[in-house]
Amino acid sequence: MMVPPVPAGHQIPPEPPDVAARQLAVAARLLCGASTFFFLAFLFAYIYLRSLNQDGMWRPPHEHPNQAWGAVFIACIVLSALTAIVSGRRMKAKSASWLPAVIGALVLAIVAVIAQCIEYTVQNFGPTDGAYASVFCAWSAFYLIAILFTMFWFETQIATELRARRSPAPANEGDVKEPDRLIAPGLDAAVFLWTFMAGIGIVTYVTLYLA
Amino acid sequence: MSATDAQAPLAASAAPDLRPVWRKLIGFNLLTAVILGVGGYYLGWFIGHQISTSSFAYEKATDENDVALLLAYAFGVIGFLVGLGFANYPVERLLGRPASLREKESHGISRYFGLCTDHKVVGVQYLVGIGLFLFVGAVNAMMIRAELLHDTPTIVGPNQYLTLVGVHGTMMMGIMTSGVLGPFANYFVPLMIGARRMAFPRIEALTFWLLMAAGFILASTVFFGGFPTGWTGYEPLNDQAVMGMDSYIMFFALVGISMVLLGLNMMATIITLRAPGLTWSRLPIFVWATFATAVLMVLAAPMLIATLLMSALDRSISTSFYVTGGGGSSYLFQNLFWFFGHPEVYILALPGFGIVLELIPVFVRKPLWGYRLAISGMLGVSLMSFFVWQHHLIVSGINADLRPFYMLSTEIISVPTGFIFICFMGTLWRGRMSLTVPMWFCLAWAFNFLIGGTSGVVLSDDATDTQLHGSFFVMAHFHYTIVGGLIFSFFAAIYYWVPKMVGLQFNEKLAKWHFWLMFVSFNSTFLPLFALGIMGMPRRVSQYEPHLVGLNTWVSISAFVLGFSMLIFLANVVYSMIFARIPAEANPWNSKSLEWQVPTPVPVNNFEQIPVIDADPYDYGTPVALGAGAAAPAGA
Amino acid sequence: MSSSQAVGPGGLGGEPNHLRRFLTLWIVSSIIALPLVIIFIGPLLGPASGNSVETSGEITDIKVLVGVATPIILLVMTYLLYALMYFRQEKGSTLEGPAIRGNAKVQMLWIVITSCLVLSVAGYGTVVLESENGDGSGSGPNPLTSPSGPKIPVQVIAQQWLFTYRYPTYGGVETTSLVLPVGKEIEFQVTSLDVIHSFWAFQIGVKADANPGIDNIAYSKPTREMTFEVHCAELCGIWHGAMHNEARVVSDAAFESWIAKQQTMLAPATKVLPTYSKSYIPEPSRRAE
Amino acid sequence: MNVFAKKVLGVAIGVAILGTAIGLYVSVWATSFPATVAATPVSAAAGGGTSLTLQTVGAAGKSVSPGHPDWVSYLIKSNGKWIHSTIYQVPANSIVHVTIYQYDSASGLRNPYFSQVQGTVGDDMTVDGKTVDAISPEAPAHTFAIPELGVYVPLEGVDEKEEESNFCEEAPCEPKYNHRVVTFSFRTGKPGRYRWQCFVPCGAGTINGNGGPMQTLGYMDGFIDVV
Repeated sequence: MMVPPVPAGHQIPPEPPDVAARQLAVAARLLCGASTFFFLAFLFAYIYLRSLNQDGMWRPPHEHPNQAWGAVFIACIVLSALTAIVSGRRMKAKSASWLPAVIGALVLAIVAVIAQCIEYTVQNFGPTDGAYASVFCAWSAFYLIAILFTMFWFETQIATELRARRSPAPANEGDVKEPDRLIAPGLDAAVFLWTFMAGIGIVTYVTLYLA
Repeated sequence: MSATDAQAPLAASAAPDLRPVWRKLIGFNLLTAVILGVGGYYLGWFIGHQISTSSFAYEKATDENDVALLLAYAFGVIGFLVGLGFANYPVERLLGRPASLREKESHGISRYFGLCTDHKVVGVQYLVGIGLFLFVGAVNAMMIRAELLHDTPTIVGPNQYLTLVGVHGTMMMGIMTSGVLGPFANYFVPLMIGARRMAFPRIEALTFWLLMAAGFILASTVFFGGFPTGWTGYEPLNDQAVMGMDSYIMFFALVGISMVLLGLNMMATIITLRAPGLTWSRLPIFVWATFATAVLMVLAAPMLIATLLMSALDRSISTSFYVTGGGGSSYLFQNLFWFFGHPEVYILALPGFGIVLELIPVFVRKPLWGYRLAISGMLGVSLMSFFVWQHHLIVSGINADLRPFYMLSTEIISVPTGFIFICFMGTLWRGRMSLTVPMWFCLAWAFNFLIGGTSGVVLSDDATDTQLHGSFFVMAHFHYTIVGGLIFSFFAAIYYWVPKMVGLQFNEKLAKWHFWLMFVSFNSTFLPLFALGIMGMPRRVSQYEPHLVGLNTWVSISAFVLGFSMLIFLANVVYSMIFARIPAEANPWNSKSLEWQVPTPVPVNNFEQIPVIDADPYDYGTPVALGAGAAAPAGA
Repeated sequence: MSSSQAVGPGGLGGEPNHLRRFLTLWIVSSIIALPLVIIFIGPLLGPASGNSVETSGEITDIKVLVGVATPIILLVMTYLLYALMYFRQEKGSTLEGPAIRGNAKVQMLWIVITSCLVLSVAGYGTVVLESENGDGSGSGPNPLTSPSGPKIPVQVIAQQWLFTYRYPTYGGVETTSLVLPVGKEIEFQVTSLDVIHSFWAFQIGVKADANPGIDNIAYSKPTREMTFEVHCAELCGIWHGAMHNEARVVSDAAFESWIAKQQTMLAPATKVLPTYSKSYIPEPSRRAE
Repeated sequence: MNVFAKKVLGVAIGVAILGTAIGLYVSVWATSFPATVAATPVSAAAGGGTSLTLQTVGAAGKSVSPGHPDWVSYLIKSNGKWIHSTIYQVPANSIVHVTIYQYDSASGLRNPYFSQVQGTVGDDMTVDGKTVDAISPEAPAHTFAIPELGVYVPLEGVDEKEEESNFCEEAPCEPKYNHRVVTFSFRTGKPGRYRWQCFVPCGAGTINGNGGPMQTLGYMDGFIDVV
């Protein structure tokens, strides 16, 4: 049996409406898996080098990260994740108030990044001062990059909404028309990813600052 | 990430481009990409020098500026991707433009040289690109064997020899991770599951161009003194090495990113885009193999990226993850690397299983024997492969008490692998085997992988491995599994599927010559290596005991014949695809799998209507064809 | 398309009983091949088994494994041959095969047999490994088991690109050539001054990685006098291939006189050596100034 | 020009490009060694055999090694001029007299074992005329070692305090600079290619001082070709 070719200009029947949403959901979950294993490498390095403490070079006694800025960092992360979840709920409830919530989440996350960067400048050690210093700087730095990536996803949702409110999207063929249909899947997936990343953030904080 | 309602026709409706040539060259295309890539490279180089000359004292003494080179590579890759137009969509989304699946698609040949979101174009791009880098790897192998004709460094210098070994190993291990998923899964998985596209077409294109950038970065290592560590990049030697080492790190990191994205895209596609009626229990076995591989890619590759980033930091800004004097540990690298490294070898092996089991039912005119067993075998392998990594460290002195556990898990992983064999044999049972070229390659796969697998069981036993670890025996073992397992099935796939991809037939006589020459010379190359290992020849040496010269000479000559057989294949490609150009039928093998039911060349949108699947693709022995049920409007 | 004969249940339709024929073929070939392999291939699998207790263990082990592997390899090989001979499409015809989708009994049998095989092999390997005290492999700073009785410690110091050997019980003298007394239990303490190396004394069945700052212990008991080459088995830089030296196993008397000679000859060097310890991290331990 | 000719031309060009690429790769990069320098014969009156005259410098300099001006290096004197090579050819079963002008400052040994002279004729050497059989493990700037021939000779570094005053910054160094002269002889055995190397961690800026010049032919590693 042959599947006949598509005649030029033939109107292709639409995909099932939920496909895109499910793809984003799957992608978000797979990204969680990948980032888990990425940071697992640093967690392993931390635990292994700490247990080994090669000729006492694991962590010279004077090395302490700045607890105050660390607290700011993790607080912003957790708050941001919570507001993100709220925004996701609002979106599901078709309430327009999801937008301020997600903007709040974005701002809080950026503040967290800034706080950590300030912490780098005030901490009393640099990346070359032994194993702990190396793990601390590398792990937290890559975590900041992960935050920025996730925030990019949030930003696209916000920007799309704002633009859609200013002027309805030009109806190109193949574009998504209604803003909520356009945003909901993306926001849902982004919220899931960010909640998970915040979880990793808590592990990061506990390991690097408290343990 | 992109979301859409409708499937706009990609290239089909685009009118032929009538602009003058110079005008076509302006815009986001390969030329711009190369220019921006080179520009980015020198920008990074400049910035690196500004930073490091002030901060890092040691770089004056070594004349080796790792910071600059790493930045140069990073900026170069970014410039390259921007030039290809990968930045446009993210920026548009950043500005709130609506999501869309469509990229500016051009007509004809030019779309093969740029960012194209048609999974069939990407498949062909992958096939050519990977072929190119396989060729580079093979040339290195030839030079290695040429040097090993002598028992002292004679033809190539000791550093160059190590670099040859490293580039060969790294190129093969890195590029071939996508060797099957790149060309064949990208092209045929959507066709097999009755989809019109991959889940994330831009990411699909991105994986390919990342891989290309990576390949050229690795090749560029020769300009920076090469690297001495082989494909494993063990610390602290890694940290000692000259700038060429950064090429290795950058290459493998980029390949890692490409792997994660490729696997993510594959899984998302297989999970969300299956045609109505195509239940998990009707999925073609090749799709299952792709899925199992994708799982490994998404979970294992991030570990590699992190590991190499730590290496890069050690080398550039003097952190001490792996430097003993600074509180680091060389064991750490071995653990992290092999936690990726062992799944990696199954990333290479699993697609081979899938291809072979997918092909033989067609050629024996029988259903796949033990479909569920085969699936559990593949998933079993990919799960188990996370629990065996320390068998690479058995004489390293770490966790000696855990060795029995890793011995056990390593032995056990051969059970799910055995499933594949029983399915292979069961499918042949009382079949009607027609010995086409792809079928010959499948049979050769069984022969080779059997030897590779059993030698693996021998290696997994620690008492034996005490002698064989790090010897030529190990090398023979993994060449039997990877060349004999992956490359042979890769060629089976080429002879089986390429007629569908390009719509042209291969010359059968040349193909048969290629097969027999390759099969014989492959075995006469690698069987003696088992003996060499048992006689005590360590890996990666260009200087060995004189009494081994004879056997090495034999191996080298066979290796050259093996290389010649590859030239026959290239000749076949040139002859069939450029000169003869005999059109291939839509379904030359009379297969019942869905990808063969669409016309050749495959229409841009694959299916006019998404077919409704009412059987698995293996009901041979009965005249019922797949998808014969009335095609329902998609989405119903 | 398909013929009634082809799709019929197994063994019918005038086809011979493939199963019986194939099994006989396999069993007969295994019975012939197995002893040949053990007798002729077996001895070639590694160094002469009389060299040391460890090599003997390894040789028996690898013989057992090859013995187990032979029938399995033959099973698939003979099957492939058989299939090539009898399960063929006649020229020009396009017959369909029988639509057999699997056989629960066969699958279960295969799973059970392979599982039992690998489990027993793993069990056997574990027994060999632990009963032979690691069987010559590097077993870390404090091995699970160690041979009873007196041991002669020999510290193997790997550096780029040379092994030096230190005899702590003989005034900590360090030499570039490895000489061992025959019939004595040797405790190799393998460590490295820079990158990872691997101490491979092939003929006496010892391999142990040399890691910076780590003491990696391997035991061996040479059982006959001989001369052999020691190699580095872990890629360690430009002279990895050249990193090998001669080693000798000699009689007790010869060993004692040799070591005495070394002590006098190398007195100046021994005088300035660091005091013997499990591992050394000499300067520069990180980047050289 | 018909289609077939075009195809042939295209293929030919492709093959040509690939061929040249591989050719350059093999000839320019892979098979490049430093020049092999034969030892100078010594008259029977002066003891017979052959002689090698080497110098070790703290920085090879732009003129000698443009790629790595700051790397330490060996140089060899061949009919009057200094050559940047470490592949030396000596006759088999003969005696080789080595004279090394050592211009570099001390780094000290990682393994003090190599502070004793071994494998030379009389198991000793002369430093600035004095005969010694061992030096302090902190003293060496480099060693000249041929492990396969059992030859290990530590080369004492120049004094730090004199260093400021008149230290040879760039090869080739003239005797007017502060240096030490080390002489010794060793016997060659059967023909073959034997590697020689330095055991002092003189690869400044690299881990354990064993990178860079310590792992590059032409600087601190080489071959003794016994023919």
